[in-house]
Amino acid sequence: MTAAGAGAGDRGNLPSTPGGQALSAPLLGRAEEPTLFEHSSPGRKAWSFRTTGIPELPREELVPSDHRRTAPVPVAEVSERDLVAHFTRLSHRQFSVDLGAYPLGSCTMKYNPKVCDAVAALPGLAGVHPAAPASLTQGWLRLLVDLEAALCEITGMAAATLQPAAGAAGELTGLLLMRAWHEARGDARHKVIIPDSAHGTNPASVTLGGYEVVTVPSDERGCVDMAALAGVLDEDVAGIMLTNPNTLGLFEEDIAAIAASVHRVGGLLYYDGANLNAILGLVRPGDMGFDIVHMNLHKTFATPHGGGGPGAGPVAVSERLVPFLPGPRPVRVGGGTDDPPVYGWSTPERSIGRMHSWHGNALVLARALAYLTLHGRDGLRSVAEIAVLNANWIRQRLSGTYDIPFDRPCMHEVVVSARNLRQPNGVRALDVAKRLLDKGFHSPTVYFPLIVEEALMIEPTETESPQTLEALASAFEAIAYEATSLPADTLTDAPHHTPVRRVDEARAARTLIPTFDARP
Amino acid sequence: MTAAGAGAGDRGNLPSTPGGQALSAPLLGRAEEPTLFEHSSPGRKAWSFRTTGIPELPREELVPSDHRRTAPVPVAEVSERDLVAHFTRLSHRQFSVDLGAYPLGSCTMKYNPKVCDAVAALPGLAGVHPAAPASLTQGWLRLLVDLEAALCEITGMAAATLQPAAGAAGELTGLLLMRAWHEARGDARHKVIIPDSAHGTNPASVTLGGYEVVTVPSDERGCVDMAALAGVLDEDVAGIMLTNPNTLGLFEEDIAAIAASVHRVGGLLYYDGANLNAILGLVRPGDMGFDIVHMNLHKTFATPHGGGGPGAGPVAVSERLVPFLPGPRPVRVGGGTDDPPVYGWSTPERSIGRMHSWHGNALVLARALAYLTLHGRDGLRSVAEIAVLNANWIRQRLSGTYDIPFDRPCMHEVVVSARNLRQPNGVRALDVAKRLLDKGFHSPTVYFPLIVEEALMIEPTETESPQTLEALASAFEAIAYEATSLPADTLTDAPHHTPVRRVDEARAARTLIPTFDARP
Amino acid sequence: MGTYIPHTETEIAEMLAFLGLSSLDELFAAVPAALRLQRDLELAEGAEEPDVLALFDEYASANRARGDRLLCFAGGGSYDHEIPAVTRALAGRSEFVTSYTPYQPEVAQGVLQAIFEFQTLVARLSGLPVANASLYDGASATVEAVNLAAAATASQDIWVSEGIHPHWRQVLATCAAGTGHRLRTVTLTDGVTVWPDPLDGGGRPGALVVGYPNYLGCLEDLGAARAVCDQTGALLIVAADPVCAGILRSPGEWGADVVVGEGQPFGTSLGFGGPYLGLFSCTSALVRRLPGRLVGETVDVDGRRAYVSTLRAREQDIRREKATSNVCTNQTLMAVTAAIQLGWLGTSGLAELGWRCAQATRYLRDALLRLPGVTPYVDAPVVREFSVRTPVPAEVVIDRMADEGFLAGVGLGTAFADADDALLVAVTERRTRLEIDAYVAAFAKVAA
Amino acid sequence: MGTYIPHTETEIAEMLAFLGLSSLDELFAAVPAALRLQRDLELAEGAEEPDVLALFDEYASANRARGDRLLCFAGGGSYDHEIPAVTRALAGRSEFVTSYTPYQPEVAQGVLQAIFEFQTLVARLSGLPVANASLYDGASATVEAVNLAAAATASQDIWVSEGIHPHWRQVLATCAAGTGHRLRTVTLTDGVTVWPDPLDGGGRPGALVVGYPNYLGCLEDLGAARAVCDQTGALLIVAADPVCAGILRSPGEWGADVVVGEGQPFGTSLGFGGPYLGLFSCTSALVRRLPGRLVGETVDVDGRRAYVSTLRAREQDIRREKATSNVCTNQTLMAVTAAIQLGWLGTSGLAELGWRCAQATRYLRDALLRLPGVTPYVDAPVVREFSVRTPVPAEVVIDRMADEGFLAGVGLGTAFADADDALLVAVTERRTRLEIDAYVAAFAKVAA
Ligand SMILES: Cc1ncc(COP(=O)(O)O)c(C=O)c1O
Ligand SMILES: Cc1ncc(COP(=O)(O)O)c(C=O)c1O
Repeated sequence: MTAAGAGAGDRGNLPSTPGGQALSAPLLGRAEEPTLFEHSSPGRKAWSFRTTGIPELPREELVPSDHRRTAPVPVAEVSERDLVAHFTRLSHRQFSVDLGAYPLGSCTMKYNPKVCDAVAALPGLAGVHPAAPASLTQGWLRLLVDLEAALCEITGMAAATLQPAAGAAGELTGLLLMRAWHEARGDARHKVIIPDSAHGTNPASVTLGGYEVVTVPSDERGCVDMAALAGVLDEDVAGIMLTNPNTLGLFEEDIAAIAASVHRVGGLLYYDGANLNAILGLVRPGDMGFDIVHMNLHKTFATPHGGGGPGAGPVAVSERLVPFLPGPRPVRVGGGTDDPPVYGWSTPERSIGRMHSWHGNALVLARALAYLTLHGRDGLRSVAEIAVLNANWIRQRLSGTYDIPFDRPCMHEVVVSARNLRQPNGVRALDVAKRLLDKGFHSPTVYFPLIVEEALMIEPTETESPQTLEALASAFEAIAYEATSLPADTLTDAPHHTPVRRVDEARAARTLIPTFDARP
Repeated sequence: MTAAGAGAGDRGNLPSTPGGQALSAPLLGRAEEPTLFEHSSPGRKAWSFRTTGIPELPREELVPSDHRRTAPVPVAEVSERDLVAHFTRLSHRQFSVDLGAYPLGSCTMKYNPKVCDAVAALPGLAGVHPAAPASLTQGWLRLLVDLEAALCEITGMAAATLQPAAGAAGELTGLLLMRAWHEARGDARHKVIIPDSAHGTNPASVTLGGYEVVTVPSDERGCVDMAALAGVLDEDVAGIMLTNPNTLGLFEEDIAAIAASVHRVGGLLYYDGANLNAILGLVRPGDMGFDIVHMNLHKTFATPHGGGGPGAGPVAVSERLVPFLPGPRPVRVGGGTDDPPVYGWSTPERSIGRMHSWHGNALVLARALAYLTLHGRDGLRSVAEIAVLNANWIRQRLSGTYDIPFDRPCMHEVVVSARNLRQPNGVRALDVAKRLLDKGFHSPTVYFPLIVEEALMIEPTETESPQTLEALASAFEAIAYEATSLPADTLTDAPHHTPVRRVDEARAARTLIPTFDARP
Repeated sequence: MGTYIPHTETEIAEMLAFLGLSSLDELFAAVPAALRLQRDLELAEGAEEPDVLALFDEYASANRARGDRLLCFAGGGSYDHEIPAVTRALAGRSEFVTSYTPYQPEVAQGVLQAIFEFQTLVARLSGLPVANASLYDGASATVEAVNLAAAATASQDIWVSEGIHPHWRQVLATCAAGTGHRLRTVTLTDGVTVWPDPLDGGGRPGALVVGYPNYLGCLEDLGAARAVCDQTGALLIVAADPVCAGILRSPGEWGADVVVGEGQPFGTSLGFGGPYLGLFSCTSALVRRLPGRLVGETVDVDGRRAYVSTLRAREQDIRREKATSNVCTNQTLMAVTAAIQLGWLGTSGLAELGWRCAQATRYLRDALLRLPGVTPYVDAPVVREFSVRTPVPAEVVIDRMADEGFLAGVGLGTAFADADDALLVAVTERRTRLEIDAYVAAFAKVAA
Repeated sequence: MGTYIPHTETEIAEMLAFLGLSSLDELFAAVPAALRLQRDLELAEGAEEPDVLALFDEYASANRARGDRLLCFAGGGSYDHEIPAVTRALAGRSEFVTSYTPYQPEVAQGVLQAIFEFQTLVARLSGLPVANASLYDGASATVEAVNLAAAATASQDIWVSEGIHPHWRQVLATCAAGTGHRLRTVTLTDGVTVWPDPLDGGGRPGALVVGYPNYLGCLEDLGAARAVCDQTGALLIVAADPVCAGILRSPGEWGADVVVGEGQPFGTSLGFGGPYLGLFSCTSALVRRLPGRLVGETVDVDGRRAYVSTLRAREQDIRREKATSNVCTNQTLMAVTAAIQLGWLGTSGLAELGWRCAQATRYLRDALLRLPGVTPYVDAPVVREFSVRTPVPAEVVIDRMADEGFLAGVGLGTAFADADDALLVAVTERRTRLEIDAYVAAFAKVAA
């Protein structure tokens, strides 16, 4: 065979078929991972379907010819083996909470208990078709009703919709509720007030809600400037959107006064619940005077963030807004003291309508209820206390090396500024963030909120241990030292030890390559 | 709080409690991962048990004082969050089939279909207590009987025991069967013949079987030297252990003659099935004249190797050895043409006894049956054909750059020699293996079989694509080039890009640190 | 107290001391006392993990309509497709599950590349060049498409076919209250949309929205819709089923400007309706109006291929009230899942999947229509699913079929007038002939 | 053909051409034609994945004794302990599952470090300084211990308590046929071992093998066994339950030379008996006789901490017929699982686990003994499990209890003479009072 086959110069003729690169990846080193499409080789397959025994009709009889596809959609042709290798290698190029601390401010990247994965995988939950009638889905309905009750107790509100799929969807829902409520009173209003520290989804949602954004500045204490607020409050104000603690991690101490003044002009208060983790069981938005509250279950209630989603953004409201909630809503419809409760669907009288294809991100909701049940009233309060403790510890610890823009204790997160590192090397917050990657941590949120120069927004969450905080703080300190004492490129070229190094974002936007097929 | 608390020099006082280092790990870079014990901090916990409501008795009443432990076993005290981070980071320090090609000769590191994981996780299989009576475990018994039948058909044998937990356990079982058979004939024998190319478990098992090892050399074609064999064959030979294809990846063409001559002196032939992947559906050990056959289900039938186990090593035998098989065996005990079959346990008349605490590595057996069923008669033959095709392609491709000790086509693996790379830099097979790690592949098996100088034993398996082979071959070629053309330390210092670099094995043996507590 | 907080009492005390505090309570000094909750939350005490699992087992057991108990013949936007072990294993990798939006591309190439591959696949399926990184679900994708079209055409008159999923139309209506879009519903004529000629009333149309196939499984004439758009300047928004994409001409080929859809069929479980996956693709001309995240290819400082979120200037965190959308958290994990599942299906599997569904659907439809009293609800050619009228109310059929072990379908009574006796039935590649024959036998019994 | 082979027909043809061959068959030219199988294997054709899953669902359904249907009160070496989601998730990481023996330490630090931690934990549990990387199961660990002892003492006379798991004793006997060890069984006296004084017959004893607790859950007097060893020079081999290690004095403290055990209780499912986990630890004096793999700490060339398989010169691949054992593939994944599970339990959880089992066991034992006709089978103090005599044969009790929803225990009839009416019952931390009370009620009914 040796002689007959190929001369010494013959290299085996592979691959003469296009594609199909299925390299291994070093555990370290920086091999690129080819795309799925580059792993493809014509004729390969991984799929396997049931043997059904269904008699087949000619395809012409199934789909009229003008609708029938003439050539298959080119997907990729890979073996299961290469599919697994590809995505497993991709996973090795991805940081995650399960790998280490992820102090990404405003995002509450806490540990996601694994038992909640088991809950979400239960065939009796995951295998239920959403259009099945209530008689066949009593378990789900009860679960949703129970979750709603718990969320209302936590927020101090009267009822909630579980439909919004994320915080931003919750915001829009809340604004539509606000609009419906005003309109029902025959009171068309046009403006919604937002502090300048607000998250970008707030103004974007206001626009979608058909309102005009009115921005109020923060005062030197990082809170809503009360005078400025008074200046913009009038009868055309439909409401105000606040998060408290706000995005600086500071508690709006004047919240009662704000509530009173907004209510005085007939406006409603919307609570952006992204920061609810700070106050669980200690303060309730309802008790602060809020009328509408969204929660980010993926933040506060630890449903995993999934690389960017899914989340869930239920919206709870005070009594007077209940008739406007989206529908249909899961409710208890029967059963008595002796009989087991019976659940069904009901659409509130003046419902704004549906906000989701079905009933919301149901399996995310189930995870959140599991988390809630695990923690209970005692555990939830500890969550808030320790989250705030961790943030204050980091704040105190970093106060010697970074600028702390507001000289007040923080809540669950702290915004520090890297402006003091600018000299002599021009180091910026982004450089600090990138350098932190080299040291094994995810970066904090950078340049948000917009009102703090060179902002680094650090949210340790309660699931990071004091030892991890110590390591994180030491890393920040080391970077501050490097910023001033080492050659500039230590930071400005960072990261040095990641799967790819600093990525050219400008080029991506300039020469847009949004798909593999768009490659030059 | 700032002022009251700590001076600028105060570093936060953490951790004053011992241990509890829970650093994050960079995605790249080379941070050490602390041990579980170093993550520990007194008082932390992760466990959670059911609330049982069982009334508690004083502990003194449960365990007499002389037996009662006085201090708890120090395990480690970590949060679930750190437990997850620790083992996830460890997993990022581990190469695996799912990450890339693993051409480890003799080990058949093929892709393990994920559907078999689903099979092994079925609560109706995984949740069954092994002592439950046959009436309650009919499914398992049927599964085992079906697997036995399939293995017998594949090997050409009459019956099999599924008890041995790995290949080596199968070997010992086989040798004890051999012994029992001879003894039953009143024929005490003392020697077992093994080729010099045999795997180390073979001689070790022979010793445990109470036999003396007689080694026969290989001839220049890499096969059993027939003359030498003739020289050692006598009436004191209980049998011979062979693997065919042998550990050089070569088919023992004279197997019929060997079988005849061993049988002539009253010996038995034992088949080491580690290489069965090469001949599935094409040649059967039984048809070659073997009396006893073990299979490595973790190799040939793709049950995952688990970082070193578990495996399973069923042993199939010819008719005359059936009465000696280990027991109890799962068998069909009833049911008829109209009634469903009924299964039970039965111990063969002259059984050598039990070889496992229970019934063998049952969930591994289930995986193997799933794999077998997925492939069927057609798929299994393809497995062998493509495994052999891949090995020969690699062999041919590397024949220009590496020494190929035997000028014959190979079967499912090929042993090449790096002796030609020794000049000018003293590069050895080990260096080639280490350098391959840098290039993203697992190394082949090195220095085995012992009879080939600087052996590199490459087994690509059938699940690696031609493109992967191409990349692997190119890597080998590049290394051959580096060996002679680049500074020696490119290879002798390799690997350069792995989580740790070349490990000091001598020191580990010299200054033994077998546990964390033994650290100096 | 939950077991996920690592801090021991000693550690808490030390940390407080460092802060000059003597209790956790003092951390909340900024909160006015009057606002503080003066009691415990009225929730149970924290529970042990196995107890919580047991509780959720109870919830789960109370659902009869679970795939492991009732064979699923329901569709209507949610489908019981094969999810192989390999998809579950890969999509369940904790690096994908427990990371967040890839703000730091250097440590997020895993998710970014997976999304880049997802975008490529969605683009190929739709026949359009650009796709985003996901939206919440089919409904929200449709809303975003309408918002985009209204902005692009500067027109708020949106014509929506009644063949769009009824829930999606409801969500459109809900959101229109904020945006002020005027939605006009075009009713179905024997299962398909016949666009009024001319589109009467209202101003210049901003978009036509049509299903492919539509909610009843019928094949719409996209050519006709395109023609209306060409005449009027409206954008053509097609809500396309991605599984049918394997066998139908792509909406892009038909001339769609925006294609939306529900990506649940690619590896995501029924899950009582969520989390699902909103698919969104559009023409290059519209890319700067794209809602949501978009991943693009670029290089790192060493010239190595890399991926990054791009055209970020459209997004809410930068553009704020002028953003193309308010979307932030999306459905990335489902997008990664879909990329994996499509990789598993591959070119041949996607086509095979489409055809198998079509064959099975036809087989059941023909068999049901042979039963006495069962008649077609509409006559247009169908793929994916079909609707029938039955001698008894659909609600009753579904109830009784449950006792026979089947989830019979989705009643059409709430979505269409005069359709209480109409049932929408879907058959996926997972249903065998034996199962379908058993369904027919049961149907004959309960709908007699 | 299975779907796991990537090669297309074209690729196969090209590869064959490179080899100068025209068919796959020619690859097997070295195989004499007479030996070639002239037919297809008599197996079914390859099957589709979902069909295979359906088939295995059938196997699974035919098992009544599954934990999700019958509440488990059986022990006897296999226990129904909590396996939390976190252990499953981590032990299921594919890097651990799909790698092999860490022959290349530079890319196997994950498994190596996990094993190093496992060894440390096993050593701490046993009270001995060295533990190996795992053996197949409790039985094989016992065999290896006996082999070690015989070699270390140059004596083949092994005294085995009847309180060692009957199956393990059977495996010992099977293997003794090869090694020539002479096994002498010391019967139990009212549940515990009373060593004959002097050990009569045979030569100098090589080892005493005793359980702690033994098969009946009874606490053996290890001090007495140690005394015999001190007198005779035999090694003391203790087969210890690792869960009870949380509450009992360690065998090391009692003076054991070798401790073996079954590690299944730490995160491994019942699995019809396998794969399980053989635990093995010994004194430092015996380390060079250790069977199986051993991981040690060392450094890499840069001085960084690293782990590696060490003392390899004991092993079969190097030492061949003179190796300490023939073990090659072991049960690494179960060892990693045990390290994870022990990490989850932690110091307090391990103790708590032991006490909870002890409390629950006692609670049921007391309740059962209050039933008419139920009496103790032996009287010695028990932990972990207990044995009772019942008015009807144990086999009948088990059968009838299954109809009531319980796996009642393990019959002792096959293991002990005159014990057909004796039942071995184990209660783990997973059983609630309600479940136990229901068990007692059912027992009262069926064993009346
Ligand atoms: C303060 C704040 N508000 C709103 C949101 C929007 O929530 P989501 O991303 O779930 O849509 C976020 C999330 O990033 C946030 O941090
Ligand atoms: C040729 C050969 N024989 C026997 C064995 C032993 O099998 P196991 O490791 O399953 O005990 C091996 C495994 O490495 C082998 O390669």
